[in-house]
Amino acid sequence: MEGLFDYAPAIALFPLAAFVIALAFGPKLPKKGAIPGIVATAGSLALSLAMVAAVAGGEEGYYHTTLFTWAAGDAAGEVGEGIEFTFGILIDPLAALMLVIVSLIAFLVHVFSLEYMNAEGETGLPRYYAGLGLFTFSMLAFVYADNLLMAFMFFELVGLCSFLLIGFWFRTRSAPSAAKKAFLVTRFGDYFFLIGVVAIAATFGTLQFAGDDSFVAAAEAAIDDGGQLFGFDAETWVTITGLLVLGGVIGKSAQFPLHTWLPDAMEGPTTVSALIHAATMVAAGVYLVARMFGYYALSPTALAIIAFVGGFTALFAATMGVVKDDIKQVLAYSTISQYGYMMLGLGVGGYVAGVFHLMNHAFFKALLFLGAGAVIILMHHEQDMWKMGGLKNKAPVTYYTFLAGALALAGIIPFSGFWSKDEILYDALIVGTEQPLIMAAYAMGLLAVFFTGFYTFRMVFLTFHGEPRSDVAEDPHPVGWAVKFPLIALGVLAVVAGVANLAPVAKLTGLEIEFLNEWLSSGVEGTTYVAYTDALAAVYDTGYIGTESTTVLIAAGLSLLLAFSGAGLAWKLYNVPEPVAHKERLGSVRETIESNYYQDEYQVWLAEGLTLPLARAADRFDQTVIDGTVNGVSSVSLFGSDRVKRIQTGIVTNYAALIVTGFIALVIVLGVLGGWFL
Amino acid sequence: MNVPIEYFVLLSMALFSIGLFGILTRRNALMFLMSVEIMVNAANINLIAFALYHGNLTGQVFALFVMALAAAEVAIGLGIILVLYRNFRDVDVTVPTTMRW
Amino acid sequence: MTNGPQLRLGESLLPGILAVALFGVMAMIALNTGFADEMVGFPEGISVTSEIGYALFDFTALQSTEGSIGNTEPFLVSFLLVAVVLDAALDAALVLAKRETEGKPIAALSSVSTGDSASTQPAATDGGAEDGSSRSSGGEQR
Amino acid sequence: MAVFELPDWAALAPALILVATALALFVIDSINPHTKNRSLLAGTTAVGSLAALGVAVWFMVAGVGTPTAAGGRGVVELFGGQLVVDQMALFFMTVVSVVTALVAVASYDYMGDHAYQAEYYSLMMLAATGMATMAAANSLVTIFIALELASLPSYALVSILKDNRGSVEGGLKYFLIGALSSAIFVYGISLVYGATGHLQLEAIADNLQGAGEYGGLLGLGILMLIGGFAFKTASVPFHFWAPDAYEGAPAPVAAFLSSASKAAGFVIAFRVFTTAFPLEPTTAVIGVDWTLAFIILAIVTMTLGNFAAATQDNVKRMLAYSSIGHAGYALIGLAGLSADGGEIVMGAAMMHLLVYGFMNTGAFLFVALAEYWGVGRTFEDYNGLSNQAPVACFALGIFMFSLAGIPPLGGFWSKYFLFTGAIQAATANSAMLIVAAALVVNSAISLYYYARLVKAVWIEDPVSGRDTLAQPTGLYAAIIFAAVLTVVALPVFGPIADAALEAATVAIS
Repeated sequence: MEGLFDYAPAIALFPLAAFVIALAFGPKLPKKGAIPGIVATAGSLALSLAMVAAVAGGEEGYYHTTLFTWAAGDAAGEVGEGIEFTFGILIDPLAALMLVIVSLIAFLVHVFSLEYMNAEGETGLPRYYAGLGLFTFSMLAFVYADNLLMAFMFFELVGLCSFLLIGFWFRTRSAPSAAKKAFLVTRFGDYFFLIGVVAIAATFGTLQFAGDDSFVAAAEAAIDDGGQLFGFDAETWVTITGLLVLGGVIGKSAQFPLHTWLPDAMEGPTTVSALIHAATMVAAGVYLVARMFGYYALSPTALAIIAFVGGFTALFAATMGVVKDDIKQVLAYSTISQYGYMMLGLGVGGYVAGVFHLMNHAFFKALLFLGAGAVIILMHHEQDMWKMGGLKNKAPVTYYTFLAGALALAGIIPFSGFWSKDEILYDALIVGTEQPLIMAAYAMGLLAVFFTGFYTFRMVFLTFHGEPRSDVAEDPHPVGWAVKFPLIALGVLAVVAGVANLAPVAKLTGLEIEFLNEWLSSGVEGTTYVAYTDALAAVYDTGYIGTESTTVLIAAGLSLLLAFSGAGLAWKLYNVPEPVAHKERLGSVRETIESNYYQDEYQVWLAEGLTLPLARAADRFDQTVIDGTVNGVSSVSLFGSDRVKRIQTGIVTNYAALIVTGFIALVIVLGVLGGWFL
Repeated sequence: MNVPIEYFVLLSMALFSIGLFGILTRRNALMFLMSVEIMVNAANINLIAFALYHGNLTGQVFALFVMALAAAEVAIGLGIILVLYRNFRDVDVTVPTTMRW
Repeated sequence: MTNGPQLRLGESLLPGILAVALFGVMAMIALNTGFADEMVGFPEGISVTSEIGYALFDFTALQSTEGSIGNTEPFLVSFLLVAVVLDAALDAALVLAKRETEGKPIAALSSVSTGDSASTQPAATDGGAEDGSSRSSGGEQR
Repeated sequence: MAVFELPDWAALAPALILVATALALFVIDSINPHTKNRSLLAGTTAVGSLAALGVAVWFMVAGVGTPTAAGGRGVVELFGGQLVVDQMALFFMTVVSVVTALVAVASYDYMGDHAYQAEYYSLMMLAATGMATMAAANSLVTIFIALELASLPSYALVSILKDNRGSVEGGLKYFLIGALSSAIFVYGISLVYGATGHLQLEAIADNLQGAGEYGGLLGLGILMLIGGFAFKTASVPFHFWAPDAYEGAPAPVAAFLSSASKAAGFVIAFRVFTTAFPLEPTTAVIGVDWTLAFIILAIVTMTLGNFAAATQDNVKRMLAYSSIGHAGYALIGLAGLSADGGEIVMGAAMMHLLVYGFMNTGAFLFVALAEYWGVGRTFEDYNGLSNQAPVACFALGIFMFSLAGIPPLGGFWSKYFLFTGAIQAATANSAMLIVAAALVVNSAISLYYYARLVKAVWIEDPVSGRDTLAQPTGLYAAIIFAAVLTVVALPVFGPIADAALEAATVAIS
C-alpha cells in the first residue's frame, strides 16, 4: 500500500494535464476539452481514494516528502536555523479526506458541465475547461502542500483561477467586474496572509506544517520557553502571525467583513459556483485553518476571534439570504453562513466538527448548486424564483435531490447537515458555558439556524411548489443524464454522509461510531485530533448543563426546534399556490383570512421591520464603510499621485533648487541628531 | 605665516555656495556650466589644503585628476549646449520643458 | 541668447537663498570642527612636483620615505582610467558637435527603409506636447 | 579550474574586455568612418559584452574573489588597493554586461537609420566599462573617475538623437543635474579626505578612530557622497533628471541607464559604506547612524516613485518613475545594514538589482519596440497590441507582473527576500518596520499601474487603423531573452540568492 504514495503528485498533475490539453487542443476536441477534464478528475478521484486506503492501511498513516528545494539560506530566523523554501507533499488523514472531496466534486462538476455548458452552445468552452482544470489542479496542490509558502502560492493560484472563471462571460458588464471584485477582495486578505507567511518564516525559520521541524512545533517550544519574539511574548507573537494568516482565510472563505465578493461571484457559470463554494476557493480558507490548527490552538485569542467572526458571519449572512429573489443569491449567502459555522466550530476547538461540516457542506452545497443549475436549465436561464414554481412534478429527480440537499442545509434530522452542525453547536455550547464571548458566538450560530431553515425552504417552495408562475415554468426544458447522475450521486451523499460521525448518538448510547473522529486521530504526530484535544485542554474549559447527555439533548433539541420552526414558517408562507400576492389570496380562501393577515403582518415585520433593515444596514455598511474605505484609499493615492508628480516642473533650475532643499533638510536632520552644529 | 586650515575650509565652502548660487539663479546654460566649475574648484581647494594639512600628496594628485575630469565634463557640456541651441534656438536652461509631470 | 551680462535681480534671485542657507549650515559644521592647530606640511627639501610624478605612475620605490609624504596613494590606475574618460569625452563631444554637411543631412532616424522590416516609420522618442513641430527646427538652417 | 594561473590583473578581464571592445569599435570607425554595417558594429558590441559576461560568470563560479578561507581563490587587490575584484564586483559586472548585451542587440533595429552607429556603440561600451570599473573601484579616486566614465558617455547617449527635441532636452537635464551632483560628490570626497587623510577605502576605515574631532565634517562629506550615489541610482532627492532623461532618451538607452547604471550606482554605494564606513566606528565619529539617511531616502524614494507613476499617461514616463520606485526598494539594502549583520538585506538588494536588470530592461525594450512601430506613447496608444504582437505582449506581461512582484516571477522573490530581510533587520532597528510596511504598500500601488499597462495591451480593444507591425529580429530577440531570464530566474533563484548572499557577506565582513 505504501508504494501507492509515489503516485501522489499525479493527483494534482492530472488536472494540470487536462488544463494543458484543453488549452492547446481544446477547439479541435469533440467536446471542447470536457473529456480530458472528466478523465483527469476521475483519475484524481481514483488516486485520492487509493490514498485514503493507503493512509488507512499504512503503518505510519501519513506520507510526507520534499520534492524540490527552492532556496535555502543561512539566514537565521528568530528561533530556527536557516530558512528553507521547499515544495513537498503531505498526505495525512485530513489531506486525504479533502483530496477525495475536491476531486469528487470536480469530477461531478465536469460531468454536469457537459450538459450545462456544452449542450447550451456556449462559446469559449476550451477556455472554460482549461480554467476548471487549472482550478482543480491548484486546489489539489494546495490541499497536499506540506508548507505554508507552497500553500500560499497555490492559494493565490486558486484566486487567479476563480478570477478567470467568474469572469468567463467577460463580454457582459457584470461578470468582469464581479471577477475583479473577487480577485481584489481576496487579494486584500492575501496581503495579510503574505505578511503572516513572511513573519512566520522570519520567526521560526521553517514553514513546514507537520513534523518535528514544523513552525507549529517551533512555536510551541517558543511559548514553553517563555521567551520574547520580536519584542513580544511568544504567545502574543503567535497570535499576531496567526491572525495575519487568518486575513487570507477571511478573504477566501468570505467571512465578514471580506465576504462581499462572494454574492457577486454568482455572475460566473453555475457549475463554477458549485466548484468554488463546495470544494475549492471558499473551502481553501477553512481548510487552511484546519491544516494549521495546531498553531491556532496555541493562541486562545486567535481561536476566540475565529469563533466570534464565524458565529457573526453565520447569522449575518443568513439574515441576508432571507430577502433574496435570485436562487443563486440565496445559495451564495447560505455558503457564507455555512462557512461561518465551520469557523465557529474550529474556533471553539471543534476540530472534527469543523472538518465534518466542511465535508458535509461540500456534498450538499455542490448538490444545491448543481440542482440550481438544473433548475436554470429547466427555466431557460431564468434565475428569479418568483418566476418559477411548480417544478416539483415536472422534474422529480431534480426536486428530490434538491430537497435532500435543502434538508441537509437546514439541518433537519437525519440528513447529513444536521449531524455536523449540531456537533459544532454542541462544541460551542460546552465551551460557551464557561466563556461569555463564545456563548455570544454560540447564540448567533443558534439563531442563524432558524434563518437557515427559513430561507432554505422559502427557496424550495418558491422554486418547486405552488403553481407555475411563468410560461417557461409551465413547460420546462428537459434535462439529461449528465445532469441527473451528479445530482443523484450527491443526493445520496447528502443523505447518508452524516453517518461518518454520529457524535450525539455515540454520546448518548456509548456506541463507538464516531468514524471521522477515529480517522482524524491518526496521522503525523502533533497534527492529530488527539494532539489538538490535549492542546485545547489548556485553552478552553468546558462545562455541561447538567450531565453530558442532557447537554447533548438540549443542544440537538434547540437547533432542531429552530430549524423546524424556520422551515415551518417558510412552509406557512410560501407553500401555497400563489405565494407572492396576498391580495389575491384574500379572495380565494376566506377561512384563512385571519391567519393570512397574521402571516402578512408577520412577514412584513420579519422582512421589512427586521430583516430588511438589517440587510439594508449590512448592505449600507458594505457600500459606505467598506467600499468607501477601499475607494477612499485609491482616490487618495491617485490624488496624491497627481500632486506628487507636479513637483517635476520640467524646469531644470527648479530641480536644482529642490535637490538643494532636500539635501539641506537631510543635513539638518542628521546634523542635529549627530550634534554636528554644537 | 601659517594660515589655519579653518580658513581654507571656509573659503572653499564659500566658493561652493557661490557656485551653487549661480546654478540656482542663472538661466544661461553656459553660466550653469561655469558655476559647476566653481563648485568643483572649491573641492580642489579643499583637497590641496587638506593635503598640506595631512602631509600626504593624495589630495594634490587627486585635484589634478579632478581638473582633467572637469575639462572632460565641459567638453560634453558644450556639445550638449550646442545641440540645445540648434533645437531650441536658445541656451536658456528653463526653455526646454516639453517633458514634465 | 537670452541673457547677456546684465544683472538680473528680483525673483530670479530667490532660490539663491538656498545657497546662502547651505553656506550657513556648512560653515556651522566647519566652525564646530576641532581642527588641529598645526598643519603637518611637507618636509623641507623635497620636490613636491616629482613626488606627484612618482605617485602618478606608482613609482613607490622612488617616493620619499621621510616624513609621511610616502603615504600618498598610487594613482597609476586612475591615470589610465582618466585616459579612457578623455577618450569617451572626445568621442561624445564630437558626436554631439558634428554638423551634418556635404549632402548628408542625417536627420536622426530619418529614414530609408532597410527592407527587412515592413515598417518604415522612424522611431522617435520626443516627449512633451508639441509632437510634429519638433523635428523641423533642427539641423543646418541656423 | 584553470590549468595555468592567470596573473592577478586578469581578474579585471570583464572590464578589460569591455574597454577593448570600445577600442575595437573606434578602430572600425576610423577605418571606415561612415560605415553603416550595423551587423558588424552591433555584433562586435554584443560579442564583447557577452564575452565579458561569460568571463565574469566563469570567474564567479571558479571562485575568484571568494576569500580563500571559504575555498575560493581570494579577493584580488590591484594597483595598491585602488581596485578590488571580489564576489560583489563580479556580480555587478555580470549585471552590467548582461544588460549591455541585451541593449546592444536591441539597438540593432532601433538605431537602424541613425547616422552615428559606431559612435553610439562605442559610447555604450565606454559607459559599460565605467560601470564595470565602478564595480571594482576601491578608492574614492577610482570611484569618482569610473563614475564620470560611466556618466559622460551616458549624457551623450541620451541626447544622441540630435534633431529630436525630447532627446536633447533629456540629455541637457541629465547633464546639468549630473554636473551638479558630481560637483557635490567631489566636494564630499574632499571633506572625507579632510577628515581622514585618505581616499583608499580601507585606509579611510583605518583612520576613522583618529577622526573623532571631525564628526560634522565627515558627516557632511558622507551625506555629499550619498548625494552622488543618489544621482547615479536616481534616488530622491537627486532623482529629478530621471523621468525626463528616460522619457527623452532612445528607449534602449533608457533601458541601459535605468538598469545597468543604477546597478553600478548601487555597487559603489554598497562598497563605500561597507568598506570605508563600517557602522560602529563611523557612528562613533559622526554621532548618528548613517543607515538613518538611507531609511529616510528609501521610504521617500519608493513612495514618490510609485505615487508619481500611478497617474502617468505616458508609458515610458511611467516606467521611469517606477524605476525610481525600484531604486527605493534597493536602498533597503543599505538601510537595513546593522553592526552585526545585514548581509541578507544587502544580498536581497543585489538580487533585486539583477532581476530588475532583466525585467526593467525588457520593459523598456518593449517601449523601444513600440517606438520602432511608431504606435504612440500613451497607454491608449498601446491598446490591443496583443492582437498584432502576442509574443512581445506576453513578454510584456511577464515584465510587468514581475516588476509588481507577483509570484512566482523573479521580481516576487527578490522583493520577498527584501521584505524578509527588512523584517529581520527590524530587530536591530525598529524603523525598518516602517520600511517594510512602505515596501508592501508601494508594491500594492505599483500593481495598479503595471496592471494598467497589461490591461491596455491585452484587454482593451485595438486602436483602429493601425498598420501591420513589423517584427524586428534584434528587438524581439532581446525582449524574449529578457523575458526568459525573468522567468528562469525562478528555478535558478537558489544559486542567484546564494551568489548574492555570499557576495554581500564577503563585502560586509
